[in-house]
Amino acid sequence: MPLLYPLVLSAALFGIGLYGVLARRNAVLMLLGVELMLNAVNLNLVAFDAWFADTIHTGQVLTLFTITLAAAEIGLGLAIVLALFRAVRTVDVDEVGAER
Amino acid sequence: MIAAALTIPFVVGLALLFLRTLVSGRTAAWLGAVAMAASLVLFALVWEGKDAISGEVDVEWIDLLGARLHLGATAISWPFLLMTAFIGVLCCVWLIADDTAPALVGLVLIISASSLGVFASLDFLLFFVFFELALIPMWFVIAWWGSSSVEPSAEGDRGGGLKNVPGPDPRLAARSAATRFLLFTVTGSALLLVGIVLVARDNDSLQLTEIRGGPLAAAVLIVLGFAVKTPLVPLHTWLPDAHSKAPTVGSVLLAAVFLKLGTYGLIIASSVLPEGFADVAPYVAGAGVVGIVWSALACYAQDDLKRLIAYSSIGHMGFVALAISTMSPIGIAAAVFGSVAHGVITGLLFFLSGSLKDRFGTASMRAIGRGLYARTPWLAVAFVFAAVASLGLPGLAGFWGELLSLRAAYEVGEVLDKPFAWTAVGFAVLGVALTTAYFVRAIRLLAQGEPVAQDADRDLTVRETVVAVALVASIVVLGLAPGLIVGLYDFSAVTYSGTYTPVAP
Amino acid sequence: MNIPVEWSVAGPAVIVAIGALVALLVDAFYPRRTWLGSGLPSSVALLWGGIELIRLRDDIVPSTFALSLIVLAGTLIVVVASNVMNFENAMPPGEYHFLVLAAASGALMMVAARDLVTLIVALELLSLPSIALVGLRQGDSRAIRSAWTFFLASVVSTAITLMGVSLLYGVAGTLDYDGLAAGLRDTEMPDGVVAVAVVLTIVGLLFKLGAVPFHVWIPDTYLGAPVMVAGFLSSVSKAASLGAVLTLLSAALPHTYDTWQPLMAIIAAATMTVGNLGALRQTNAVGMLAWSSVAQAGFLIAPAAALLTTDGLSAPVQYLAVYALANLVAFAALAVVLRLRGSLDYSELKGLARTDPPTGVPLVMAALTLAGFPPAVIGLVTKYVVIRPVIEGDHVWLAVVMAVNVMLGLAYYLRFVAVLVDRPAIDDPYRSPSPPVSIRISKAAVLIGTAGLVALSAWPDLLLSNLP
Amino acid sequence: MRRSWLYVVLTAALAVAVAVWAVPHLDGDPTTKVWIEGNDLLAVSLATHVDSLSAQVLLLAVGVGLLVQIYSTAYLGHHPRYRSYALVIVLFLLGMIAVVVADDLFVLLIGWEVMGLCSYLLIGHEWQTPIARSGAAKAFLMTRIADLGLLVGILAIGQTYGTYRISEVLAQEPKNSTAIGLLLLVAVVGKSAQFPLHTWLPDAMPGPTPITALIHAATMVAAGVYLVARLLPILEPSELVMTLLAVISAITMLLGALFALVQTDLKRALAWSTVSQLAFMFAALSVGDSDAGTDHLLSHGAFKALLFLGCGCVMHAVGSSALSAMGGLRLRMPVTFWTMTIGFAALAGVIPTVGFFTKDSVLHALEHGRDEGPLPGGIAVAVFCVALVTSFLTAAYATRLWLLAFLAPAAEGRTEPHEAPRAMTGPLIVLAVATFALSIGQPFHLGIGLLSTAVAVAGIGAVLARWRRGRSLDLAAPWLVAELALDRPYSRWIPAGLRSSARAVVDVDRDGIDAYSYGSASTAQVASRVLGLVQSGNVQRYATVIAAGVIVVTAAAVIWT
Repeated sequence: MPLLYPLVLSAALFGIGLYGVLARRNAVLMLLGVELMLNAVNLNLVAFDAWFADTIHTGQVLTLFTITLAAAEIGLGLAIVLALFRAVRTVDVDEVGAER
Repeated sequence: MIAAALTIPFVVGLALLFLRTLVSGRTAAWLGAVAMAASLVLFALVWEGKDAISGEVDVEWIDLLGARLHLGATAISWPFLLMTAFIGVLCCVWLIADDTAPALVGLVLIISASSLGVFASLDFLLFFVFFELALIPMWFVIAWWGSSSVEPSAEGDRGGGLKNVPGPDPRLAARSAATRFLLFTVTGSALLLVGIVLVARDNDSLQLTEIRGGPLAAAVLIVLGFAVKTPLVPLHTWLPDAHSKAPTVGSVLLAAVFLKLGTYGLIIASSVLPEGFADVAPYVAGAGVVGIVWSALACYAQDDLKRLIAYSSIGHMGFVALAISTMSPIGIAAAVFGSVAHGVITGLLFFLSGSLKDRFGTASMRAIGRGLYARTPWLAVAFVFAAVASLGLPGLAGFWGELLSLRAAYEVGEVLDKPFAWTAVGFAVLGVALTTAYFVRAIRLLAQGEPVAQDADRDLTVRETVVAVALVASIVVLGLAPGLIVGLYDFSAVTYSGTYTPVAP
Repeated sequence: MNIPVEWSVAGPAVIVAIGALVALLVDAFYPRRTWLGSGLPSSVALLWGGIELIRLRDDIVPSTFALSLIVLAGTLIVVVASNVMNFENAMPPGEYHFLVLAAASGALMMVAARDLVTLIVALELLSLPSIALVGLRQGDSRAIRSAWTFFLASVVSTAITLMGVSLLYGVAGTLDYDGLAAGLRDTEMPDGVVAVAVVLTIVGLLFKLGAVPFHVWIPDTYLGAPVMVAGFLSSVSKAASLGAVLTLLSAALPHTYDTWQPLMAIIAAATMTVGNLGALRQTNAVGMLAWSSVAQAGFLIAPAAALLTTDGLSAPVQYLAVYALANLVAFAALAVVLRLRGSLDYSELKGLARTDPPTGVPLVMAALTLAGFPPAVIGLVTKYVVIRPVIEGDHVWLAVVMAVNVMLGLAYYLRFVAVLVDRPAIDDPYRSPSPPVSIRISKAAVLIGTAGLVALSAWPDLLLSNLP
Repeated sequence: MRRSWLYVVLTAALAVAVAVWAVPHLDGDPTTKVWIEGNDLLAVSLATHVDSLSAQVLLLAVGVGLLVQIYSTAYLGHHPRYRSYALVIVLFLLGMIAVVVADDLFVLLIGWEVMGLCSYLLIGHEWQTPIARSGAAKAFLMTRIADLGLLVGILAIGQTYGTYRISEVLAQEPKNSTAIGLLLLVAVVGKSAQFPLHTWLPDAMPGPTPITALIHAATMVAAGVYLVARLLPILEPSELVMTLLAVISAITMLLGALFALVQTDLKRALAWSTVSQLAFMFAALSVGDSDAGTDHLLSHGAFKALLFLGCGCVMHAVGSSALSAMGGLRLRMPVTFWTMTIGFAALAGVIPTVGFFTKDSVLHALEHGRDEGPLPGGIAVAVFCVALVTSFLTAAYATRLWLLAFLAPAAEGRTEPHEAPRAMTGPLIVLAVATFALSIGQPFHLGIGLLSTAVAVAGIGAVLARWRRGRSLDLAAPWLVAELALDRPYSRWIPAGLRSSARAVVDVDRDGIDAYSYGSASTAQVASRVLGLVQSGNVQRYATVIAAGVIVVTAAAVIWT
């Protein structure tokens, strides 16, 4: 399989994720967008790892780390969203604007 | 000795700032005067002759950058040092009054001491540190003790008169003037810092005694930095505001000492960066000469006496800039003499206008009214004397600076080309004529005329008299014996060109 | 395949991490709800980490050593000064100290990282606790919102960085710095791809540093966060990311110098300008410091223009040391003021240097240091220090931009100073007859920091010849 | 002893000292002495040069100065500001002495400008009155502009000859005469009130009359003549300079005489007469005869001081200097009458007063100027003719003034005047004696003498004839009375131009030059506000900024690599 396919897919995923973060109003859906972006990275890493036939599998190692990090990030994110919901009773980010 | 001369006013100044609640203003001013006098005496005693670096102190400071605590008085800086200390003493004497804030005395001491530090530094970074050190105290002096008088119309003779128009809060006006002053000079000095770094890179040294040459960019930046301070047109717009809003001692220090930091810096720049400076010298000369005429015209339209004197300073500094830009020995002598003379003369003018402002609450010539000859004779006479000295009457201090400066430009060295230099001389001469015109106008408006007595008419008080007499005496002495300063520079007879290295022994 | 690892050099980070756990446990089993319970073990851990670090001095790259020292010292100040914060209500001290120390160990790892995987992990170890710290104050909707801002901006940046890292991996086939340097030198990939990879990778670090245009989160976050957390973010976190970015650029990406050098120069110029402009209109001390920290970041990355000389690496570190100290002094003093007065608006700070010299005067000194203005000579000297490599790299234009920014900066620092030393509007009504011990301790920390600044101003060599 | 005598004693001491110094040099060799050697760089040494010319001028200056000081004790002794007045006179004398004896050009310049300052202060002695204020200001400004010519001229001399010492300059071959000459011309034209800078002198008349006698007749205004006479050797080679000098002097002498003829104010008429007479001296110098010029300087100094002091006595008596207030004073003020008659005779050039002889010398020099000397022949002839016409006019106005002041019917409704006190009449007598005494040893040229006597007699006769027929002596020539509006540029145009350009400068300074600082300040404020707008608190906007930033930065990086 040419390297190009996974790369294009990854780029598309990354773009969709970014769009999700930027355009969605629902905080939970924004977190989903972040998740998509991180997975695009994972896809990239694995694809390159396979392409290089890297003996110490740096790409895969980092993928593992990234998955963990993503979990941690999402955990923290959900916690914040929860607290936010408690504080302002909405997850619509347009209404969450920080007091200025 | 030179370290002590610097430290004494610093320490006393800091002490006064922190112990301001414990001493009365009068005591503080006495203390300050004594400290400055001690400094003056020490600086006078430190002199070892014009070929040596007097009282040199050279201690390691910042190894990494090659910066050293390197102090000493040279033939160039010594007159500046004495003048600064002298003005410092007089400022303190001036403040010997009941309503003086001790903190103001402290700030005056710190400002004077940092200026002394600038002149005494032989390390470029140390020079810069002192250069900056004086700024914030000066900001406070202007912003806190400054005031904006009732200004019928600062510009021109049109109507207005004495109407007490409700204007912006005086303290705000003083403060914005102070901030303008600070931001202008800091912009300049930040550029200067970049220039210093450039020079230090090329010479691998920060010692003024070792630096020889540097890139054109460095010269441009350094000259720009000093030009703001000097100030050269068109970088001068901070000056009238700052000088006119500042309290009396603030105006005096600004005019007599601060502007000299600029001219001294230009002299230094011309000597350590000869090639680069030669390239920008025509611009310096041009700006100086334009400034002479420009400021003279501006003076002609002023009603506020302090503003007038402030503008006149720009003109005088124009002469100094013209002299420096010739890069000839005569030019250097002219610059030093012109700076010192301007220090004492404009100091006197500002002290006297301060007296007037103290009495009448304003420096507006219309509001003060005519006929001071009759109302406050000695004050008026002193003012006329100062004005006459300032317009460059031969036999008084102001003359020799201008004369030597014109001579330096006329005698054309290798730096300025002939048509340019002679055009500059022409403009400068026109400026002298205009200077006469506006001072004559000021004398007519203030000293002469049918006197209309006001309640506030009081002649000079004791402290004012002491200050005025001291300055008048120095103006006469410098006027009659210009050799006192010019004698420090003995170059072969009438030299028309040649570079000059002021700091090398 | 055997990768040699000298585990002992990780000592300080490990000690700090253990300290974090101990702090959490102490608080869990001995819930005094005060600072002492967990603050003390935290301080001990940081000190011990510092001792360990100094012991290892010869084994560590000088710049890493300096940055680690800054991180440890900065965190220690944060921990000590934090005791004025109101732990009784809503701020669980155990979690607080745990998170601070965790972030600190992340920072320590970050400056030491020589591998992008390590760097990413360290970055997250620094980021996630920081985000939690910002939102830690329970029931404070503003803090939560700040945390949300910080979080989202942070994860987006991290994702972008990871994308860059993955591309770098694709270009070079490895992620350790030496390998990357070699791989990038020999790569046959088109320059454009390499450029994209390099730029994306740097983004995450610049984000933490607060460089333009990745600075947008800073003002809101700092204003919403507890004061000392903002102090932590502006000093320790910045130190870590600066160290990381400089190491990354010089060790891993030297052969793409042409790509990132102009980028860094332009970003530096934009950062200092935008930061200073943003600060001009602030009337809140934290808001001002937030924007000023953006501007300072510009000064920090400006020497990257000449990074490939040793000077280029040491100059920002020296600048950083002074900046971090001054900033922490300022934040610590502000924390005290906030505790006493409840607000950090300029109107509230008026005359502070007269009514309460132990907090007001340090604030003045810190502001002048940040402005780079005598009497805070050290600030001026470090400005000189960062301009020097820029000049050495022949970027006179950047130096001029820096000069103009010195002026811009002075405009608002001076305003702040003027507020502090102004005549107080009314007699100080806040002075309590005997301040609680916690305030005394914080004030002591502030004064020690100020003494450091004064000492450095008198003798800058103390810093300059002892940091690499 | 009244305190005012203190200043007389001071002046007398000065006069005696100067006399002791100067008298031996009257016929002696020129002596140059360096008192203080100058610094190399400054090149100003305190050096003096005394020859017979300078000795004579010195004696004239201190003599008239002493007489004026004595005169002033009575004239102004009770004035509240007598002290400053008397001291300024002493300062003035010092300045004049410096000019006369200086060998160093800078010392000369110092004296030169000190005189200008003293003139300013003394004209403005009655500073309450607007007329004195403006007269003083005008005098100071116009002479100072001229002084700048001298300043640059001195620089030019130094540049050309490599020295600022007059004796050393004169010892060299003349060089660069035209440039130096033109600059010095500016100086002397201003100081000696020659066309076109002549209008300040009549306007200086609000000054106290003794001052007019001293400064604006005998000494300061004559310093220009003295300077040209001293430096004549280096100016002479330039035909342009000498021609210009001749033309200026011709115009000035004619204008001065014409204006003097129509004045209704005695003092102002005398002032115009001074202008005219100074031009006479310059005319002599322009043909290269410095002796004739300086002789006339001395004689004019004596008789014009006499006339002004006499005028002061009259003013003292009638309280005004307007001719209409006078008349019929012959019997009331005999001493003044007779001494002033002698003065007028000298002015008109009646033998045997000194005025006759020195004017004779000038005319003689001019006549010879056609054949020899630096001037082109035609110009010399023209100047000679103008000088004859001026002699005629001079005799006419002298006679007119004499008649109107003393012999005309007394003005109506005035209190009876009385003779001035002795302190005032004494100096008049001394000067009257001098007017005759100075004649001794003057050269005499028969042909010219006859011609000039004829011209003078014609002038006197014309006026007398008119007087006898009872016709008014006021000429109906409004354009002459208005002095040809030559003052308008100085009194209206230049001040107006200065005011409006000053206003323009202030406006430009505030709104133009300062725009950059205000502009950048407000730009910064606006930028700051814009940045604030971005900080809306909306997280997605932040994320968008970051994403956009990444894209821009990446694109930029891709483009330039």
